[in-house]
Amino acid sequence: MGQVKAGTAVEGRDAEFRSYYGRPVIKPPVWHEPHMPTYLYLGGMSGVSSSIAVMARLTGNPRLARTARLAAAAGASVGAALLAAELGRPERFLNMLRVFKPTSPMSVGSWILAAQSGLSAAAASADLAGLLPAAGGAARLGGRRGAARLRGGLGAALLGGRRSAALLGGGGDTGILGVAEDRGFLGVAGDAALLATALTGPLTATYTAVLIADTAVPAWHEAYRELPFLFAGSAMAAAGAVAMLATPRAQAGPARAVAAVGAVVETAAGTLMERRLGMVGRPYREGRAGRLMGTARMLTAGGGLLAAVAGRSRVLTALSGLALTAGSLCTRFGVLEAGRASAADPAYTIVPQRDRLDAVPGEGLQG
Amino acid sequence: MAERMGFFTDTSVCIGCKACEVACKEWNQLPDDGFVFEATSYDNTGMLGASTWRHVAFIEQSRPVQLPSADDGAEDSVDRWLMASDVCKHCTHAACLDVCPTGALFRTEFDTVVVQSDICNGCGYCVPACPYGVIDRREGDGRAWKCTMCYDRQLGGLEPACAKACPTDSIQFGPLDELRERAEERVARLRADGHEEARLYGESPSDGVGGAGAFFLLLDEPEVYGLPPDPVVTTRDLPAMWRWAGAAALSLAGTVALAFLKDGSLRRGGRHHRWGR
Amino acid sequence: MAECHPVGFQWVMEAKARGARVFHVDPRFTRTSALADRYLPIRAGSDIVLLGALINHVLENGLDFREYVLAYTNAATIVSEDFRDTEDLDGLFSGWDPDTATYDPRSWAYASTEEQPPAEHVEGGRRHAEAAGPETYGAGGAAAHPSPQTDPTLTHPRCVYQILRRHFARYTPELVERLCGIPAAAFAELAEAVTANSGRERTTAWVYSVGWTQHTVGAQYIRTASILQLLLGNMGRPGGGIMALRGHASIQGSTDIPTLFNILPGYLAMPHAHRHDNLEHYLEREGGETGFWGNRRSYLVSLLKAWWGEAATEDNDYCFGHLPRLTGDHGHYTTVMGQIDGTVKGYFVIGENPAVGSSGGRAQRLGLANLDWLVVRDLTLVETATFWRDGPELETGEMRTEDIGTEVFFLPAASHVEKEGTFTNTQRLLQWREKALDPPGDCRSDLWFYYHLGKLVRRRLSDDEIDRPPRELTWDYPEHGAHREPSAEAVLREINGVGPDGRALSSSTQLRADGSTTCGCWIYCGVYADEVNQAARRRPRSEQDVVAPEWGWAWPANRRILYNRASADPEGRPWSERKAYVWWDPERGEWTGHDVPDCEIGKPPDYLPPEGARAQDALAGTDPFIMQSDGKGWLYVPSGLADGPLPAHYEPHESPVANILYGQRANPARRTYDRPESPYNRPGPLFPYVLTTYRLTEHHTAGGMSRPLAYLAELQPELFCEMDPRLAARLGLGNGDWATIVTSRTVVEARVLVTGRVRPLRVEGRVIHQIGLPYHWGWGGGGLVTGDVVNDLMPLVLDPNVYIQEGKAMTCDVRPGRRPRGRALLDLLETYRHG
Amino acid sequence: MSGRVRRVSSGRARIGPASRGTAATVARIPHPPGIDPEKAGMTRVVPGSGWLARWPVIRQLKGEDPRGSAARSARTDALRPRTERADKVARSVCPYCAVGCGQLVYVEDGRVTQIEGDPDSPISRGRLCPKGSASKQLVTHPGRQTRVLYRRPYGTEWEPLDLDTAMEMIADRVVRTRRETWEQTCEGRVVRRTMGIAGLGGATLDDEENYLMKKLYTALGAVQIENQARI
Repeated sequence: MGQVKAGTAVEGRDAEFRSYYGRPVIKPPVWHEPHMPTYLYLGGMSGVSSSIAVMARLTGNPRLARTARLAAAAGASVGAALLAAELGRPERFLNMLRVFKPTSPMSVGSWILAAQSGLSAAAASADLAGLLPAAGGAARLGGRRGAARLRGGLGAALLGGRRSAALLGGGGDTGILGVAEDRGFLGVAGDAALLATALTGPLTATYTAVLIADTAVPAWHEAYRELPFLFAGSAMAAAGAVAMLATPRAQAGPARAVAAVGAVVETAAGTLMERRLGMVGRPYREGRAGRLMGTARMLTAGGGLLAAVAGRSRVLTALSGLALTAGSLCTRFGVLEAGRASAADPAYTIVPQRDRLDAVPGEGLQG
Repeated sequence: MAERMGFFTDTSVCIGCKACEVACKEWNQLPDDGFVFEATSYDNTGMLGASTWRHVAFIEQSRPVQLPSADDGAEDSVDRWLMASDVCKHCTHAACLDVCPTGALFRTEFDTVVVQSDICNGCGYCVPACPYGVIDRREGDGRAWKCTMCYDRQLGGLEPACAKACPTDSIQFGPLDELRERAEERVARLRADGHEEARLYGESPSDGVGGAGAFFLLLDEPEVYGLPPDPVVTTRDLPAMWRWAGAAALSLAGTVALAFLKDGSLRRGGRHHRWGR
Repeated sequence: MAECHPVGFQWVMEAKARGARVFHVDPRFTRTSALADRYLPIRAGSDIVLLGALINHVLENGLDFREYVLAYTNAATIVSEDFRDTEDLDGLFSGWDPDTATYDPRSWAYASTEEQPPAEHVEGGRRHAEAAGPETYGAGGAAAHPSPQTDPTLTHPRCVYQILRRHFARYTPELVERLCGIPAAAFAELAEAVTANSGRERTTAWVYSVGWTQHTVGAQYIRTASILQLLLGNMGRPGGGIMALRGHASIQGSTDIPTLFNILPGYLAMPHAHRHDNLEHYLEREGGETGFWGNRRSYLVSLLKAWWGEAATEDNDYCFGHLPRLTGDHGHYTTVMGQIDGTVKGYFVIGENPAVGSSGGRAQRLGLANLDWLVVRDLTLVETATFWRDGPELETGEMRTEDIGTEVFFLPAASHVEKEGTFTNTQRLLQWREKALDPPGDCRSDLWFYYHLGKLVRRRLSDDEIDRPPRELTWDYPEHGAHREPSAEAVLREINGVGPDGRALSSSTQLRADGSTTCGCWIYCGVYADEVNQAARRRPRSEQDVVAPEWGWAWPANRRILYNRASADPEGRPWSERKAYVWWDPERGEWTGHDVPDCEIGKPPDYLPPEGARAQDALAGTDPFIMQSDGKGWLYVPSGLADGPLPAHYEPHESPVANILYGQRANPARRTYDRPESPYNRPGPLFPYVLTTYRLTEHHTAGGMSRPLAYLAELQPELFCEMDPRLAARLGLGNGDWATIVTSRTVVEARVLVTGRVRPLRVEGRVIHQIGLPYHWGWGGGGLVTGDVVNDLMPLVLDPNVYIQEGKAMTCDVRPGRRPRGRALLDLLETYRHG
Repeated sequence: MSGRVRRVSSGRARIGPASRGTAATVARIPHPPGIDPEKAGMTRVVPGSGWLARWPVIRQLKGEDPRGSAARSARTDALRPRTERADKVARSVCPYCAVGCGQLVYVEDGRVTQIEGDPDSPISRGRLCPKGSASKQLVTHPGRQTRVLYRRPYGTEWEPLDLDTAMEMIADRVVRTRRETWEQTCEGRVVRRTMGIAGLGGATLDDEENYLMKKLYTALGAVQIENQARI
């Protein structure tokens, strides 16, 4: 390709624009593959798995609850490990908890993830410990009783809002205290932890959208409305897929529902996002990112449709679960790649900004 | 808090000598950036990065030249060679600082934005957050680096190395308010001299980053110099982002709950799965 | 200036901010052009046309500063009727001898007065031409009658003013357009600005660097500018003058206290075997008796006393006979030929890198390879030290390491912070450097090296007559420190000179011819005045005025502007309040002002020299150019130049165009070497492009002090060739591609930088493409970046006055792609040399 | 708060005390005058300052700004310009071009730690070009040679050589070559010289060095003594 002259007009994506030798204005994200996209996948999967686990626990679906607990714990801890590995100085991982900065989605996310991984690990450990012969009966018993107690809190949670979230915590406490006598401490603590993940889980699954949107990367930042839904949908599809793959079909009904709805949400959010972004959304449609996103779309849609009927056979379950997993992964890789591509091409930075300035004369630069 | 200190880079007197780049590297003991011929005028640095905290851009421009004897090449002839030393903007609303999860990036008493290399864990989040593409993670080192406006020198009452070295005073350092006044006068003077294209970049507190601590006098559109024409701190939209994410999280939680509720399985054991048939 | 002297350029920017207009004339649009008000592209090698046209503009429009011109220049002087101009002889001046290719300058002299024969001291023929070259006169100027015939009306047809008018009459704006490629409108703007900005109230300054000196007419370039500045009254005045921007920290000092073959310290000529038998003979023939050079006996005797101390007596001519004699050109390039021929056996290369930095590098390396021994002292292993193991001739098979018999000593040098001493900057300002720390390892200062080498050599001397000069040499300097470093201050004090009372002298006027004073360099006398190292003065600028006389010490006598007597009118009053600098204070009966007045402080403006007066006494109170024998600024040079009394435009030795002014194409007196090591490009289509070379801000000369530095090397990592888009398109070259540049000397490759900053120029109706190459790269030298040696492309052709090579304008060919390797390179070269 | 941090209002900072005085030992000044470290927010003593108490989240909970003071590390609190630690500051001159810019050379523990412009210089006003700014690297870069090297005739490699030995060997060669190539006369005239020894000097040599060179060469009868000034 010929040299782009500095300062001269270059035929851009949608408009003529000027740039400095075609160099990007912003820096591309430094995050590596597969670490970061895999983490996005795992975090989402973990978060929704927690929700599933909570609901399964509440609704007395221990098999599904166990799968989801384990998936949540595994996703969060492996995800956290991937994040640590992603750091330039992994030995300073703990510095993530040095301050709490509401302005930093990564700071907030770190605290969320710390909570999510700790809680989900506790929930999973307790559950696994319950499998041990001595504790098994008590845990099962406690589980049923505890579930009943939790309903009050859940209702509050469904009302939405921060206040109810706080109530949930309160409800949980009482619930746990309430059952403390008739089951082992481990089980109670595990349930308490699990209950707490009802809060951290959805946050874990969605904060990552803010994480990447809160950058100067045009394809990410401009998509901040849809990305959380895209990620939420993708996370639901992923978690639903894992749950239905690892749970006997009979108990996996809600998981399939979650997966199917997730696929719908993901597809809808993705379509909406690309449409609304216009020129800035091009990276989602072009190049490697475009291929990844297209593949994700197909896999997710297919997997979602299959999820609706997957209860009928092991093969369908497997097909659906794998397709959704792959679809969710592709989405994460695709979004990452689209961000990289939009950062690398100065058109995505300059053209919208220039349009903004030109649209409002007198604003921005004087002169 | 001491007075806010800043840079005013007057590109109309920049001679492109790159003393700022070298003085910065000598003081801050930065590694070299590799030895690559870029064939982009006299710029072999490319852009600001982890090891380049001052970058001099070179832009060769042709305007209609009336040279009757040189008509065989007049249209190609460069008659304007813009040079500009870019640097971290030390934004009032600094995205890098906002998004840094560790507190490695912090705001100093001079109202500058500095990375603490003993704290930074190299998460890299600041890198794509910066709307100017300033900060970057250094390969092999793993941490994020950028201009500190020579914080250590300022603590000793010294001006930053680049400003001190600059032969033509293209880079001026001082209290930001003073610099803004000086810059306004300079622009007025240039315009009076017929340089209508002279403009300030980054000096306005009402811009997308709340005004830069390092601002510029440019002779063309910012993008010509590799600067974003209308940068906005990404965290300006953060509350909205959290709202959308919160909505998504709630929807998610609700959806999951609904998946169980609709399943009619609030009953123990839940045998009938609507989706399960 | 912005490119190579960025910090000095701050003052140009300062002036610009205060309303000065800046014009930049250069073959390329450089960083200086970018900041100038106007940029004038010029074909390399055509500057005399431009400057000559400005002179013509001044003369034809009567824009000269007449009062200044009449009082301070030789405009009114009548020239010998034997003189013939280039206008009369189609590009030659009278006195040309085609057999020896030299001028006999006798006919250039002033018209004789009755009492005195013309040009009494001038010899004729080849010897003179050599002598008129660098090995004589130093900067002392030739003798001329102190009061020649004049015509103050400037109408006499043979007065200098009228000769100038005729000489430059054909240097018109049209010629500028045709030869330089500068449009008439641009020229008109320049001419208007220069003349409008000169006179009583205003001054114009010219600044040049080696873009003017590295030509076969280099000295005449400067002469042309001098004529213009004298006509406009811009010499010796604040904001005026011609500023030589020199490229090395103490290159001025290296000329003042020369390591140059033709001069002794203080621009005293080295004695010449055929001109000087003894001291009397030397003093008689080395210039006039009038003006400050009339004191040269004091200068030389004091120097000889400084060197040979007690051994130098009146009876033995103060050891004048100890000085070796010249017989001709013993300059750098001739020395290289001596190396190739085997006459030069041992070579000291001190902080220099001729294998990369000198023209025609191949000849340099052939010379190095034929030495018995070579001593290289530098900070890094420069290419001159390593040519035997990695030189380009090894790659082409012209040399083999095992066949090279040169014994090489590499001695690491101390850096500028590891020794103390003075640099003399481009403004003649001596600044003392304090030592920060000891040098590491075996690194030593050059002072240490020569001092201890001298001691070791003296220890080996015999009682032979030939060993007398080194044996009797004063060579005792205090030593200090573990390395036994000689005291640089003691050396500086010796340079300054000591009086009969054993105290340091404070002025060169104290020097005596009777052997009672010593002085190692008379122009530096005063640098150690009052036993104080004046060069070490560091009074902050904030505590003194803009002249800053207490920062360092400028020769001579701490004067910051030379010939500043001219800043006042003949009566001693400032030409204007704005431009007041020094002036006569009638009440105090002395000169005063912002600077040290460049005249005798008590000599009133109305002083008229008595008959038969000598030295400064022979100069009138109105004569500002006190080093000239007539005290005048010379618009016309009656003697002292090898290639004519006036500048004339000659094409570079290698040029794609003919000289449309004269039948004589190039400077007839230029120095060429008719040797196989020095081939020249044949005129014609084989070498269609003009090549010029230059420096970049990011590097230093041949790169020895910049290529090994990561912070500089990364800024300009590769050799590149700047060419205009049209030429690039014609050659099928894109930005960043490789191109091969060919002259008959060698072939180099460079990355292509396609840029509109290099413009094709329409010269003589043809489009001439120029290409530019910075010359900082070499194959090694401890460099982090390497590249072909651009200086290898250059021809060995020299200015006849100063023997500086023509490195700024030559012809070349450009081919797309990388250069051939090994034997194939020589084959390609053959096709250009003979094909 | 003005006055605590030195105002640098002209765009050219007044340099600290290190720039004044000769190359003498500079007193180690913990803080420059005008800065009260406590009030300037440079050090923060947190009550009960153990590791935990210094943990920024704890400081944040105590009300410090997590984007400002609470985020500061101990290293940041201790930050000072390294030139303040210099044992010596030499006033020097840039070794590159002939403008003659003033340089201040900071030395600490026998090492050059910084070279920057001397603001007192009426020539350069403290400014330096890229080459001048790279002067420290010129002095300290790893490629600098600090040992004598010797290549014997027809040799293919460098060999180490003792400096004193090298000096003796060079002196031997000077004396021998001078004798072997001595010219008492040339073209019938007395010349008293040797054309067998030549010299070429760079133009970064000190005046004093040039002087000794010219003096010694001339006394030895060597006339082909040249310099970059010719080139």
